[in-house]
Amino acid sequence: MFSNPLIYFVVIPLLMLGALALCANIKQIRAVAVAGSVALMALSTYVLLEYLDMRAAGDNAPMLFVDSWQWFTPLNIHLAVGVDGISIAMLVLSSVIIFAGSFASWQIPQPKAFFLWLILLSTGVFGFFISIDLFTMFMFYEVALIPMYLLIGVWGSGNKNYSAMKLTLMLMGGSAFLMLGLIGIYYHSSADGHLTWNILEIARNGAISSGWQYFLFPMTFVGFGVLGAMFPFHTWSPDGHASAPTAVSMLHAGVLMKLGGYGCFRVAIYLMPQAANELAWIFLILTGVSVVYGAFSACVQTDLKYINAYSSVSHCGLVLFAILMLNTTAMTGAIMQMLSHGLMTALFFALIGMIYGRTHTRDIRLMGGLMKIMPYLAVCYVIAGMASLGLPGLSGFVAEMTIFVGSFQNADMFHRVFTIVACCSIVITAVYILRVVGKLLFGPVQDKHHEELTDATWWERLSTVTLIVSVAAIGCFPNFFANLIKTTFSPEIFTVLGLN
Amino acid sequence: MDITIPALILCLPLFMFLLLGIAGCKMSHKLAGWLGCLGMGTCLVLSYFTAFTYYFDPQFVAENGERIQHTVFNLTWLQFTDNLTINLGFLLDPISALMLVVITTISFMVHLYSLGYMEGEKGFQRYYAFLSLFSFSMLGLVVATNIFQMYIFWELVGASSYLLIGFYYTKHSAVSASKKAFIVTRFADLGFLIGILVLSYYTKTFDFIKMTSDPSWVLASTEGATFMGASVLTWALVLIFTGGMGKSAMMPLHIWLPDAMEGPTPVSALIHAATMVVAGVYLVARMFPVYMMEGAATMFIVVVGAATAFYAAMVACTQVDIKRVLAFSTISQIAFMMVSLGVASLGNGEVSHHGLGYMASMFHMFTHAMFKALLFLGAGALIHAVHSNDYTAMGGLRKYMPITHWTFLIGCLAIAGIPPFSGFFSKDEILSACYAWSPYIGMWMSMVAALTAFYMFRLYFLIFWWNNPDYGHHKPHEAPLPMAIPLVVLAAVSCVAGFIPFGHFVTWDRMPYDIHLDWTIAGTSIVVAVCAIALAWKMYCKENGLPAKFKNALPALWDWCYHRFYWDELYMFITHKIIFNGICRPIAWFDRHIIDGTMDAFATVTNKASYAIRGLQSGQVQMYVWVYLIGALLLAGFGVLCLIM
Amino acid sequence: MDYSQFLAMKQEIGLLIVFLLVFLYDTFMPRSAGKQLPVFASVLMLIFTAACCFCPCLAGSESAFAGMYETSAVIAAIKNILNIGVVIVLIQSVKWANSEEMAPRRGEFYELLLVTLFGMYLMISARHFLLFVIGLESASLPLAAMVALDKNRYESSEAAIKYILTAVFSSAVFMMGLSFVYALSGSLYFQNIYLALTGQHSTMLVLALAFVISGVGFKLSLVPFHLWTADVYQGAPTSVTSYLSVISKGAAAFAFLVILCQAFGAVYANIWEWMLYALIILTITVGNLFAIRQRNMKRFLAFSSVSQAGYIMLGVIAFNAMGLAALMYYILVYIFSNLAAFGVIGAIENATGKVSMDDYRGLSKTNPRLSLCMMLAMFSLAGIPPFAGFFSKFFIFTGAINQGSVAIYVLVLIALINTIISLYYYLLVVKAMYIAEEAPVVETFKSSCGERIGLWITIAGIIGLGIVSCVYNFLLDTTATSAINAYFM
Amino acid sequence: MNITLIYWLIPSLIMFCCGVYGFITRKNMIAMLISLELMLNAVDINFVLFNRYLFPGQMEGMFFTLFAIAIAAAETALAIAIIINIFRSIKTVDVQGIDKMKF
Amino acid sequence: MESVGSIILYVIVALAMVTFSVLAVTTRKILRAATYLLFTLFAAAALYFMLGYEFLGAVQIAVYAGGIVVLFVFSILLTSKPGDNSEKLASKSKTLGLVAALAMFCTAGYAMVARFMNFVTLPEHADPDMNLIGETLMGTAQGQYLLPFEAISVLLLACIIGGVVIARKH
Repeated sequence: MFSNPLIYFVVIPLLMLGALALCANIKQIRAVAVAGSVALMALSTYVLLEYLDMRAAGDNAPMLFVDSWQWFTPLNIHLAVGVDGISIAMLVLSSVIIFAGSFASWQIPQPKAFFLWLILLSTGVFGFFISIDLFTMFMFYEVALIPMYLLIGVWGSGNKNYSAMKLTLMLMGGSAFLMLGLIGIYYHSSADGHLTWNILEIARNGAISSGWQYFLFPMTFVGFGVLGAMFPFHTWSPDGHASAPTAVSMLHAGVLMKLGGYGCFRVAIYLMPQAANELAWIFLILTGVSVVYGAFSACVQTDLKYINAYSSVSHCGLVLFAILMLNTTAMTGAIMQMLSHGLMTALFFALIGMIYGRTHTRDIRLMGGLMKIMPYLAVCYVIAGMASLGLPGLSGFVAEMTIFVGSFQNADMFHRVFTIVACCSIVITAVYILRVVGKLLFGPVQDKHHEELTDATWWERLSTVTLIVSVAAIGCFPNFFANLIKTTFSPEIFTVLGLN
Repeated sequence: MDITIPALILCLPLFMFLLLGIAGCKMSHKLAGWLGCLGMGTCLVLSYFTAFTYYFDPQFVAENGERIQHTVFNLTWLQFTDNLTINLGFLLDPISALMLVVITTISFMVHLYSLGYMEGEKGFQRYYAFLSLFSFSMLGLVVATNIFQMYIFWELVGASSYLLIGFYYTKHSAVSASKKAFIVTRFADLGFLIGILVLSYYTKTFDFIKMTSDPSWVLASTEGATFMGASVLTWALVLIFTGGMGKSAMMPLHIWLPDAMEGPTPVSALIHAATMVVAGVYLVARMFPVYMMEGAATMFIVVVGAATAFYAAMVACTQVDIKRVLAFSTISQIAFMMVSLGVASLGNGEVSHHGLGYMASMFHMFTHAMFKALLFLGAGALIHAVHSNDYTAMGGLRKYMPITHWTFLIGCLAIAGIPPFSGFFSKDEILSACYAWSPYIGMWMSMVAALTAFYMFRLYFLIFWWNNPDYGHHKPHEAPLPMAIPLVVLAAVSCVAGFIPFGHFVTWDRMPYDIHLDWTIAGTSIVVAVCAIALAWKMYCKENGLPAKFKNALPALWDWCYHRFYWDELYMFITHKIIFNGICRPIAWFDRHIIDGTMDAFATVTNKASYAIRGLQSGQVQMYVWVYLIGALLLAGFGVLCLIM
Repeated sequence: MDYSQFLAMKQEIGLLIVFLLVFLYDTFMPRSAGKQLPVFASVLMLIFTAACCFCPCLAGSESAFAGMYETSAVIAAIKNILNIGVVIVLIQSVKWANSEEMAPRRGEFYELLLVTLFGMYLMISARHFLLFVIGLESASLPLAAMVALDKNRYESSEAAIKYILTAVFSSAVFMMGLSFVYALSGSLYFQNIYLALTGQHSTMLVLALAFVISGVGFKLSLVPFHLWTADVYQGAPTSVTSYLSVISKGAAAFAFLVILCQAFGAVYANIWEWMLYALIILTITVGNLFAIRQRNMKRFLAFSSVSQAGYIMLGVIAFNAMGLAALMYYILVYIFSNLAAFGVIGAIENATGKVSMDDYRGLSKTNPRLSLCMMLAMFSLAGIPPFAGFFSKFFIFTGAINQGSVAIYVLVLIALINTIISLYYYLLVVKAMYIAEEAPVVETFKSSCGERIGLWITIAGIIGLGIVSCVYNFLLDTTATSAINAYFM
Repeated sequence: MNITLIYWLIPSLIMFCCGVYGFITRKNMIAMLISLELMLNAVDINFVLFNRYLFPGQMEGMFFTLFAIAIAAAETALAIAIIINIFRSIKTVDVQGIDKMKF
Repeated sequence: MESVGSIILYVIVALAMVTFSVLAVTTRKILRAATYLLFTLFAAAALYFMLGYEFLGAVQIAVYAGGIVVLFVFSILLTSKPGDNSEKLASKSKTLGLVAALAMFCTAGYAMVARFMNFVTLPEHADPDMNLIGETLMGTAQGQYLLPFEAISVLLLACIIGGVVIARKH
């Protein structure tokens, strides 16, 4: 069991939990958090390199590092792990954000409990990404959701009770649909009675009849879509993000929302391609609306976190939108957008947290000219903004372009129109990003008290630099990531779809 | 060609950007400035070397005398599909070589000039970093091997322009101007992007060489696909041109350029006069063989260009801010180039008048870059001296600032089209091309040329002659050396550039071509220009009441021109009233109250229901059994119902 | 007359021996030794449970008294599950039983408890309705006395009177239904009823089923037969409440399944299937709706247990071995989760007398461990992984959907949506303990040894039962080979 | 006229319904218990009737009644004990006063 | 065709059952209610005798009439205060009670009538003798009740313990 490197993605956080429980002071807690997140980062890098090696050596299996251990034997539930390029990309993303998040919460009150929950959350996240068994996947999914309640409730700000409850309940509502969908998939997973939860086997069997696909696809897609902030189930996101503490916002927007998109792809589309093909239009409308709607809503918000949350709605809408385009290019774009959005939103939330920590307000009307006061944070903010509005050389651009080009490969009028609608978001994004940057960072200093504020500390710098470097890395060398992702689109589903 | 030098041309500015951007805050102003200049200077030398090698090395000339398009390198950057790939490459051909020269020259001049102009400014290092970034982006844009690479650098150029316009970030006007510039061009880029998507979907390529070497193939690949009555190719080309309209400030997307003058003046010279704003022209020139195939798109270009040229010229006649006058002049001149490109094609795959318009456009782009940069830098020197942008604060400056005066005059003469200054030659070619295409458009453009001469000399006289206001203690001073040198150099170039046998270097089919001055047209335009200058002299040489009279004679016209035909107000209305208040706010409201309200309503309804049924648990044991019994009976009733069903 | 048949009832006999020992101890030991009775009873019960769990000879499949009594591996398993629950209840109640005012009634508490457990055994094993009724009454009448044990509190008496009145009423209605069943089938043996009812469908049968379901539904507190639950849970001493909420409910649930499939399995389709759909939806929804507004922790858990009963019923409606296994597993997990919650409530009540949710504000600051236990219990009840509740919920849904009809998907969806509501109120407790910023109401205190051991056991169960898969695997293996499968469709 | 089963069943049902009515309406808890006895008695009668009329060859119904009588006795005894218990604490047997716990 | 005597007997017994049940639940005086209950129980016992279940009838009289009613009377005397031995019923609870009773009557009545309307008359069958009853009670075969008999003893024991623990003063 422990010869498989993937299992350590769960083991390390669990060890961290144990170590944290023994910690006595803040120094030890920080040490554990940093050591753990570094270990995770190293592990994900190792897995990435190893994966590339194996692929280069000609291993064409749909997933690598596949392993499966019996768990609930009578139900054929396994602890099954395996990764392809997409999961690895997500693992790397998660480890980077957790690393950055640990530093961003350097001075959090009640650090022990905070980190305990945070690590529990990341256990769920990692477990989700390495699982290829629907049951374990779902289990980790829920493990990742519930700590949010306490993290927001205890360490949050503003209307935190309401937000935490709303977020938890809405996400759990999504997972209610999801659970039904997953169980349904299980019961139709095989034609010959050997029911299985294993994604690969289900995909290989292709036994889910089209009638059931029509039922199960919406269930799973909506289930994951709620976490992916799909319109109209996105409203937990603004409130939730606004109330969450910095690192939680980072992790939630950066990683947790990716669970939604990843799940939509990995479960809904991968297992039920036929329904995906025929029902995609419904969700295309929803996600297409999401993209523009989120962007327009962001234009008039005054709370920094709300702006960012709505921007997330728009960007995550684009992820789902691209997934539904059902071709390799668009899906590659979707995954890249997940990476990109994860990193830059994390960056945004980190910065907002740092700014909020100094000014104690997030209302852009009450701030201004921060560039002069805290140039480092302001510059980072501009960079994040530029990434968000799709400046080439940063991650947003490559992801969006891949999506648009991919989406445009669908030749009918419906897809075209929605692609163009989605394209329009790049303008609206520019509007709200520049609006914030203009009001917040530029112009004269609004509040005289702000003039004494200090610029970033070293841990804040480390946190942001990590993220900026990652954003730039994707933006500058996109083909590496694109290939990593693209090689993993198993041809199986596309043959069913009759697509390239 | 060895890839080292072209690669260096791109990498050096990028490196300088990163160096100055990251480590700049630790450097002194001087070090940063000189580092920037050094980097750009090296780049300049390398570019000159590359351009000269390209133009004069026989290896770049094919046997039939055609200059070949040489791809120095072409690295895969991002692969979309099997066919569609973004490459980052270096395409060397006549126009890119030309642009290498133009960009590095102007950029170096501006680097140098800024040493003086920006001295002591806060954020000096940042300024140089941005300049480097801009240079990098612009160079990347012109050497793009494929349309997506162009789009990438197109965006980068836009971003660096944004950063530079907003350099004085504590000034509200600068911030909003930068925002406006970015958003307007972003909007145009949306068109560009969609155009790229459409075109690439049908042609299955982004590559310029592939598209332009055999444009009939492009036509064939889009055969039959139409949308709303127009062919897909038309749509694609018009949309791509929209991108060009945005960057090149064609009407109605021109509104950002005058505002962009909020940036430091050298920046205006570099970006908003010489290089970035001609990106649109460059784009059309790059795609020229494809545009040639599509009459409707060409027509569109000509109409937009002609309208813009006239409009901008009219507005330029009334502006007070000297940089705005120059900005409108820029718009007008770029429109000249656009028109020229448009008239170079007959729209059916044939060129008009041997493709003279193409050559003329490129020629004008070159000369205009030089003299317009000169004018802007001159204006910068003036502003530096009097600390104001308005000509009302100036007058009689020829005595105080002789170098500026003379160089500015040369610039004015060049733009007005007076021989032997460079503008004369290029503008004359454009007019020839126009007349060859259609006499009407020729006359129209001649009229704009006259207006050009008029407003430039109006400006000239108002600054350097007119009255002699009291400058108080701070007498205007001549520009310092770092500022003076670029002025002189550019003035010199403006004087001689017209004699370059341009047709030998840049033509639409890359075949050498001899320029013949059409003296009927040239003569006419000289006469017209001189008349316009004379009129300007009469009105503005000495302080008098004539301008006021004119203004009072045609108040409506003057108002409309002065207010730039109320385009800004119209945009303000659309963006604020319609988009912001009419779309964004309702959507945000809808989200909070309807969507979120629905979600909250689930909770409220649940709570209400919980409250409503609490009577069931009345605490009365008799009620309990009552409910029990009735429940059991209802259950039985339900069972019977199911049984019957 | 073969009296050796009594030997088939090994567990019942064992339990009676325990009862007898306790009874004798209580009656004949000197008063001063009374203090040791709780420990004595707990240890005795523990030994008995361990013997049952680990002695394979007890798990044989036997039928005695001409099919009136039946035992099998599955039945032994469910009895063991109940035993485990009882052991935990006993351990947790040591402090309460040793309190001053309980001194005169200490022995009776244990005797009554054991008798009710015996009644539950009979309910589970009975394959004849007369025996079942006797079991049912043994399991409910002495409980009324237990509810009334706390004589210092008026609520205790009120709860008892409400309980006994509704219980008797319910048993009257239940027996009315039985008389109909008798009229229709001519026998009270399950197997005869099964045979006689095959193919029957009349109004009388439906009515009979409705009455029978209401009678057992009363014990299970299915809506609308649940109204006594909240008042009784609130009024009864906490130890009794916890016993009532898990053991009594678990036994009733299993017995319900047995009745429905072994006696009425022939009329599953079209008749009680749909009645149960309606009941489940009502139970889950109404239970949840009431639970939202409760401030008294015991009352809150009462409604939570109502809705949990609805989930348990999903295992019945599944009508297959998987459902049965899931039901047993659910009961087991529910026992641990709920007892953890009641353990905390009991500890706090014993120490401070406070039972309101408002008193739990800021508990995490003064009693972090208790809060943690409570939180884990809440999470487990709400079905949050990696705690056992998640697994039990997942498996019960999986088992239900195994039934395969479209209606079951709809039912499960409704149940799932209801889990959101339930999550809401479980989180309210967490919120009170961890998030509320008011000053803590409950002072820091040290809970007693018994309470702590009980909590340790339950927490270990909450964490371990799910992750350690062998429990569920064992249950599913057992049920899959059980004879009861013959009754499933 | 034959006295068929239904001729007995209806009075027995009326007795049961009277029990229900009494249980729901009477305030005095002992009166409620009396009503309960009526219900139980009706059930007993039913069993006996069914046994005698429908299945005369066996005695299951009769024996059920026999045990039911015992159970009824036990129930009543316990219920009365509890009623007396509550009477001691609040000095009334009025059931409508017993609703301290509700909602 | 029944004899006139048995019809008259039926009328008397049935009428007594119905009348006394109604009276038992409607009378205001609680002690009278107990008395009416006693009469009802007697009527039931009469029915048992008529059907030939003499043993059952005897048990009915002994346990119910002799035991339970006496228990009722004692408890009534214990709990009622002089002067308030009559109770008034709220009309609301009357309506509710009526609704429940009528609903029950209609539903169950319909079910029974639908099933037994044209059903058998009393079949001829020998009355069970005491021996048989004894064996049935003590046997373990099909249809014999040793196990319930033992089980109910536990129940009764428990009820005794319960009753004692509740009722006793401390």
